Amino acid sequence: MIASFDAIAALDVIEVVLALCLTGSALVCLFDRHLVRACCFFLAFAVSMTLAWWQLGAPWLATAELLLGVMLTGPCFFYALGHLSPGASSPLKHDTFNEPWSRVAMRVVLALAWFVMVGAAIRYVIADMVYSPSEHPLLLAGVVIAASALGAFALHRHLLRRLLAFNILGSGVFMLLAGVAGTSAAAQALISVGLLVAWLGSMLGALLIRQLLHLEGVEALGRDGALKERTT
Amino acid sequence: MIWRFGLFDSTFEPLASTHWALLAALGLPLLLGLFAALFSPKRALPVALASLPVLASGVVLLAAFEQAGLLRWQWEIAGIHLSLRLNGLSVLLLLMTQVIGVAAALYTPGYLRLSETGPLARWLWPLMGVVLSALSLIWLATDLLTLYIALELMGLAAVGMLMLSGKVPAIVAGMRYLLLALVGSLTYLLGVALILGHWGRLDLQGLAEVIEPGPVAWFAAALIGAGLALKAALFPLHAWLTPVHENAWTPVSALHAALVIKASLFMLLQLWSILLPETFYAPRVIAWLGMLAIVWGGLLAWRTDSLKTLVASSTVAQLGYLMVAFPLLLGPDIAPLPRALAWEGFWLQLMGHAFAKAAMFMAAGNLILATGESTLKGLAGTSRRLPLSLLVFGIASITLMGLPPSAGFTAKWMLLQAMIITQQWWAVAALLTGTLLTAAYVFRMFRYSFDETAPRHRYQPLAPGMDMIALTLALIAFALGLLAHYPLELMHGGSP
Amino acid sequence: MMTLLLALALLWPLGVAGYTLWNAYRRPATQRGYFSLLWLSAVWPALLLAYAGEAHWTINAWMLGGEWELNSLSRPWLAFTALLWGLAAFHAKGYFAAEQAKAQAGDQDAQRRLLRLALLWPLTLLGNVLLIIAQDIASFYLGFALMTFAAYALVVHSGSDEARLGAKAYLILAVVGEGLILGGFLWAAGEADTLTLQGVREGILVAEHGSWMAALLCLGFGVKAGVIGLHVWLPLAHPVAPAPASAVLSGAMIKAGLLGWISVLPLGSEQVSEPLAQFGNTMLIAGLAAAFGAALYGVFQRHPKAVLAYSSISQMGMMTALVAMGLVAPEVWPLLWPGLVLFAAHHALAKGSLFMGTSISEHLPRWPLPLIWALLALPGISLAGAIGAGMVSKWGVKSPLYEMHHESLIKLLSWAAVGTAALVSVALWRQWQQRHKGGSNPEQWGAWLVAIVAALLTPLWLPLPAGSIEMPPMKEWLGIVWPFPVGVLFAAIGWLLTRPLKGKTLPAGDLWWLYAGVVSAMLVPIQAFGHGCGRLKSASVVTAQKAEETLMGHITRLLSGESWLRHHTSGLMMVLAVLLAALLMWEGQR
Amino acid sequence: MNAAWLPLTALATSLLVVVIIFALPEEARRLRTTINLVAAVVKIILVMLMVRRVAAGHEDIFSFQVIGGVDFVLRSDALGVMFAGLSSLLWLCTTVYAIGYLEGSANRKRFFGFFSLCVASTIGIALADNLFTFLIFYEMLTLSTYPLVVHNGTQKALDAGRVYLRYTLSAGVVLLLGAVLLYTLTGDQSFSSEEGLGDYLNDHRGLLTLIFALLVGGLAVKAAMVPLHGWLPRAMVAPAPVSALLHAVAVVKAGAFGILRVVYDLFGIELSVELGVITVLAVAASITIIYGSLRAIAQEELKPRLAFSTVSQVSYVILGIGIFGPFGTVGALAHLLHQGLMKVTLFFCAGNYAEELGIHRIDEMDGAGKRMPLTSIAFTIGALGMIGLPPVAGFITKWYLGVGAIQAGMYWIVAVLVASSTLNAIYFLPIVHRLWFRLGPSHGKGSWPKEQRLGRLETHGWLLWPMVFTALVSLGAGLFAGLPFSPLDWAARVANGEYLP
Repeated sequence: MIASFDAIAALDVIEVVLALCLTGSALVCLFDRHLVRACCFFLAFAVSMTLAWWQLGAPWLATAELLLGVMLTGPCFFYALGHLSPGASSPLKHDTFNEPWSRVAMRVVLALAWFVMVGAAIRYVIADMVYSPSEHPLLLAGVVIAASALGAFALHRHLLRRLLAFNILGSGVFMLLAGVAGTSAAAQALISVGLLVAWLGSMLGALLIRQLLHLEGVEALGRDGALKERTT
Repeated sequence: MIWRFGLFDSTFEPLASTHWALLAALGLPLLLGLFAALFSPKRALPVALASLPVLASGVVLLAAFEQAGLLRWQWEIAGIHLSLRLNGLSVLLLLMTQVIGVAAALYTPGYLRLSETGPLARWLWPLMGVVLSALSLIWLATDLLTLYIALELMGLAAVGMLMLSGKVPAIVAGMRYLLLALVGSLTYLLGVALILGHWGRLDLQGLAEVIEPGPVAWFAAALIGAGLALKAALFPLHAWLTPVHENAWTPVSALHAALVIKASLFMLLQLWSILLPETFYAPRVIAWLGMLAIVWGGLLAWRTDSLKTLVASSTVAQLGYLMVAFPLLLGPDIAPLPRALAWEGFWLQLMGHAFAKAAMFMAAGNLILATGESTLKGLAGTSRRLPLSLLVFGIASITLMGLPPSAGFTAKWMLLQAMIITQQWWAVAALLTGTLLTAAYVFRMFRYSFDETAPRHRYQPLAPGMDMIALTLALIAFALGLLAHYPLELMHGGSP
Repeated sequence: MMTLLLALALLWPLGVAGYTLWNAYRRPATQRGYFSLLWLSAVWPALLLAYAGEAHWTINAWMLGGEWELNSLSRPWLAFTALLWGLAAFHAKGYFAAEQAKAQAGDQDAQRRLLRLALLWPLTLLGNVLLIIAQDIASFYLGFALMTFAAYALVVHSGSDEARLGAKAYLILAVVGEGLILGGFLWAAGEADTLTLQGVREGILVAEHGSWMAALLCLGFGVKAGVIGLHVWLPLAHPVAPAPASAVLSGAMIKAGLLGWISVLPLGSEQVSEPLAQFGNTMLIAGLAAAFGAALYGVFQRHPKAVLAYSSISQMGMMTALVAMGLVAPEVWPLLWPGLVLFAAHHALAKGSLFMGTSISEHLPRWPLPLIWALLALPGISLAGAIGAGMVSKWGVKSPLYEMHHESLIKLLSWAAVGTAALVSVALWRQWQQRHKGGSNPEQWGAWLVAIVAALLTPLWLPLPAGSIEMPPMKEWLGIVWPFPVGVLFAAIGWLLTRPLKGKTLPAGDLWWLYAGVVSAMLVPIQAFGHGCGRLKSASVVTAQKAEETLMGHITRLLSGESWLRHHTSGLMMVLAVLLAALLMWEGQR
Repeated sequence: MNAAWLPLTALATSLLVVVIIFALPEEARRLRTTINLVAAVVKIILVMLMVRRVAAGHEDIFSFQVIGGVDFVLRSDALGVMFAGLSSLLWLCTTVYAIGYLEGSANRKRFFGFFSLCVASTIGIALADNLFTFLIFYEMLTLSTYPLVVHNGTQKALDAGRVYLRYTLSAGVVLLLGAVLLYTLTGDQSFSSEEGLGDYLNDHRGLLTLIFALLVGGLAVKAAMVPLHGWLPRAMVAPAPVSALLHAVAVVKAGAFGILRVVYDLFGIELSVELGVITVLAVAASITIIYGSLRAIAQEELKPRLAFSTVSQVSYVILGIGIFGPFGTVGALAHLLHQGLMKVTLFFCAGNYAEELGIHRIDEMDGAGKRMPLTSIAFTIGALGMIGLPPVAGFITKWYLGVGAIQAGMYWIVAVLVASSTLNAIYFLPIVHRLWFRLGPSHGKGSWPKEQRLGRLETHGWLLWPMVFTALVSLGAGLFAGLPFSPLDWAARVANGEYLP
């Protein structure tokens, strides 16, 4: 381990870049109101994840991410947007739901708290992280992604964006898992299951979004956040 | 506390027949579900025939446990340890799952035929199979990975089932449930990640030995707790539950309310008893939330106008009873007697509620199906025309109210006794208030049904047996009250 | 044999009542006779029983344990009671002949009234008989209550407004009386742990609050016996009741109260305590007050039956005083009681015949009027003690009092007899004023005549212990007879003095009107209070409903929080996780 | 020799009937009637068997374990058999009556089903040997009476049902709390255990008092003690057989019986005296007696007046408990039976008037004695009994209560008794007067509110004979109180068991 210090240093750069890529694409994906762009950034995020898995020495996970994340989950979103099925009416473009600022502020606070909590937890698991936080850029990125994704999930009303946020959150959690537990067989198994579930969930979600659009129109997608709910 | 969950070494190896029974219990529901998707059954008889081996497997496992005590299975596949155990509790829960599952399956053909459910109906069978298999797995699994897999399987399948009715409100509610369930399990996974990172293992028995109180355990417990609380619809994270049930098909609601949310609660208790054996405040937080849940759920059910919302909201309140018992199960310095009482009361309440709630959903579904109205006002005069459905509803609600001689009563008795011994007067008050609130909403419903003055329109006749299935479940819940000794004895059995 | 007779005596009236009922349902109204021979025979077995000798029965299965006895006291009592009932029944047959004819002609009202009377008459009689032979509290109370409540029909018979008022007064006081008796019995029997009258007597004697128990019981029985203050029903009920009913009411049933006193008071016992003797004095004074007060008030009555009722009160007052002597001077009692019984028996029949006489004067038979009035006057003269049995009975109570030197009481009693004489003469005078032609039936006057004879000859047939009664010696005659002429004189003087009043009289029932006024005045605030309570209740109901509505509103508003919870579920999940973590850390770090 | 099957069969008879009735179709009128009657007769035979065995000194026990430390126990002891006898006898009468009463009306299956369940619950209450078992049947009774109260399905009936449940379920909760507190303190405490709770007196005086208050408070609601009586007059909207059963046997008596059990068998009378709760009970009962009578006077309708009379009369039982000494106990126990007989008669009569003539208000009863003589005679007997006049059974209990009170030195109770008798007379005698002495429609004055000719006699035979029977029995119970196996005799037997070791 000590012998390959250089390699680590070199890797570090790559990891940092990757971490930045991941964080950046995740944040754009989470907070861009332009839905198509957000989905594109999700693809970018998924690709970065694949690279990150590769970088962490988990080729199996990289494959899974490529297959499930990039090739299967990504298209789900485009399907939901109405870009894949030719007959689909009025593809979604923008998230038009506006949140009151109090809600935003609350979610920011929550996300920060969550960030602190997850960070603290990670710090206790990996005791040396206190001394060299920068040595684990991916882990840090994971914490940031997880916290901001959960915040975004709680914030958004648009179902598609929540779906996106969930996926990003999932990836963040997988990243943290890999970060704290390494790439042991158990961790890999957990992550693979998680990826599979994420894909299934996204697919189901995309189907439902399409169905909702078909039945009720765009407004139905934000109903969850509206304070007045139509009683059925 | 750990031994109560059967996390210790077994004395005997399982026999070959037990292996087969295990396989059948875990796999058959899934297989049969797929099979039924191909040849969707129109009558209850084939379903009954098909479910016989499932029930038989449960009985064989029960017999095996009675003979040999705790049984364990362990496999290692590609470096991953998977382990199962069969103790009294899991046998009981397994049997409960099978009985309720079979009842729901038997109920389904009639329901589908009468309610003209459309092409999606075919999907119900496999999803049901998945849910039942996953549930069985959850009761048996003793490593976090298996639990996670089963949890996710169950969650996704449950979401799918709930949305099959295809109506807009169902989809909106289902979508919310889907997202929340997924996020909940991710939170759970994050907790698991901390555990795996710190102790490097996932099997519960091993973890129970190595885990000691510390920040990691606490953070993991908090994350797991929050995630599973969301999935188990514990107050205040319950709000997704009512709309989901309101719009789902009856057998699906029955399965979901009776079993699915219980699985998350089961896991929560199991994992917390490993992670937080000596914590004082966290169980109390849950208990306080439970008190609120009792009141809140009761009020919701009391003021609602829709029958299914009533039934669903009552689930929230009933979960409150279970939550209130947390400080008696977890925490330092609990004398053995109240702990044993609370433990038994907890599971009896859980089982009683599962049976009763399934029966209640079916009865409510029958009433709605027959009257064609889903509001309480629409029930006017049903006491004359649909006495049996109403009777089932009544018997089930006796369990929910905790009136004797139902399981709910016996469970409440034990919980009260434990609470009084440990001097938790607030919990006592909450439990008693819960009884009154439950009575309030149940009899509000009966008040409408006994109204003879309202004009009455035509009733749709029900398929044969639909009421009888519900009645059977309700009677099981009822009988568990007086015959509680045997199942509770079973839970004692196999202690080291 | 005796037992058979007893059973017959008790069951026969019951059977008669049953037969009457059966008859009423079986026979058409036009042929229905209410006063058949069977009906007349209701009391005959009881009369036979009285002469059959002494006997004692114990019946464990009966209520709280039956103790029945025919002894030296109850035999004569039963004899005169049964005789009077029998005669009154005959009289009734004649008295109601016209009404029965109306009933047979199809008057439904008359049918109803006659049926009621014919049905309840034997029951009243049964109660009276039972209470005489009963020696245990339960039977006695049963007999008393049965007689009291069944007699309501006798009083209310005519159904007129006055009858209803009289019946109302009767019933109200009867209920009050029953309550007092029950209280007294419970108290006394509870202290002494007994079920028999004998036990009660002994209990009262030794109990700490014996005098209070005695007071309760005396007041309770006093309602029947017309003790002053509780007598008000008598002058209201008697004038309106049919003559035979008045006869038994005043002759037999009023004596039940007296018998009650004799049964429960420890009369003649040597160890009478100081308070009990004190109570005896009070009773003595009350008795004398009744004797004089009733006479004074009674002479101003218009209605002959009201006058007779006051006469009864007056007579009962005398008997009260005599009973009280049993407490005040116990040593006199063994000698006194046969005289008292004779006095009661004679009064019963005399008063009975007087009351029957009122019906004769209203339906005068075609006899010479002087004869009739002479006959009418005979029992009255006897009652005043001037002739016949009256004289004997007066001597019967006088001589023991002489022997024990209670001259003052004798004097007072003599003056009371003056009152009696005055009352009787006023009654006769009023009868003369209100006489009517219209023949009487043979049963009517036959029974009346027999009653007069029986009254005059009471000592001859009354089965008293041998030798307990003797004729007054000749030298005492004057002392016994003088009140009668004096009384007649007084009456005449009184009449002369009150002539300027032009027939204005005092209302019958004296104190009743005072009571009624007081009670209705008391009811006003009670009613106001009741109304107030009602208003308070409705106000609180309204308030409660309003509060409930407000509460429901609050709850509904609160429950809209559910959708807030729904929209913030994920946020709440985050909060919960952070909270749990913070809590666990905090606890762990402490 | 323990005949465990006996109490179990007695209970199962009615439960089985419930199941069968619910399984039968609504139209199977004849079969249902037959089953009902056969079961009622069988039950009486079984109870008579129990009476014989208890008289011979056997107490049959049936038990099994429910959970650790809590057993389900049925035991036929003298007190329980007494109550069981009452309820089985009156079940037969009320069933016969109900068959006639509900002739041709709807929902008869439901009615008879819950009716039988109600009676099964009373039998269970009677035979329960510990608080847990008692509680089971007590709550079962609450639930099974609700459908009977709201049977008519009118707005008024439904409201009454709601009020009924509010009271009884809240009481059930209080009772449950008391029971659990007791169990945590003492464990499973059989009603038949000799030692009572005396051992706990020194250390847990306050707690014992609290438990007593909770238990009795919970039971007092069903026993309709002021101020917890509000449900009873409102529950009068139920059909007459229900009122008869509710008021005479099932509900109010269950409450009173429960208090009997708590005081005599659970705490033991000595302990209760020691705790000083007895006097409180007597005072509360006295207040109830007077208040109920006063309210009864103010009622203008027949059934509410009877209901308030019940409020007043049932508290005689409690009063008897409150009097320490064998006489008070005998009075309480005997009144449990006597009041049942008399009140059931009165309600039968009220039902007959309502059915045959449409009479609900008291001022409509003028002259009804001519039109319905047997009913009116029965009513008169019942009313006189309520007043406490001999020879009706009411006198016997009043006597024992009064004597008991004197012997216990509670003189004021006699005043209460006398006042109550007078008040009873004030509200019953006018009715009797109206029946017999007023002119009414049967004398050609006005007309009955809603006259029906239900039968060849004055009304339907099914309605008539049970009433005549209960009237005769309540008369006989007073007249021949000294006979062996009469209510009084049996009550004395129970009281002997209580006071003599």
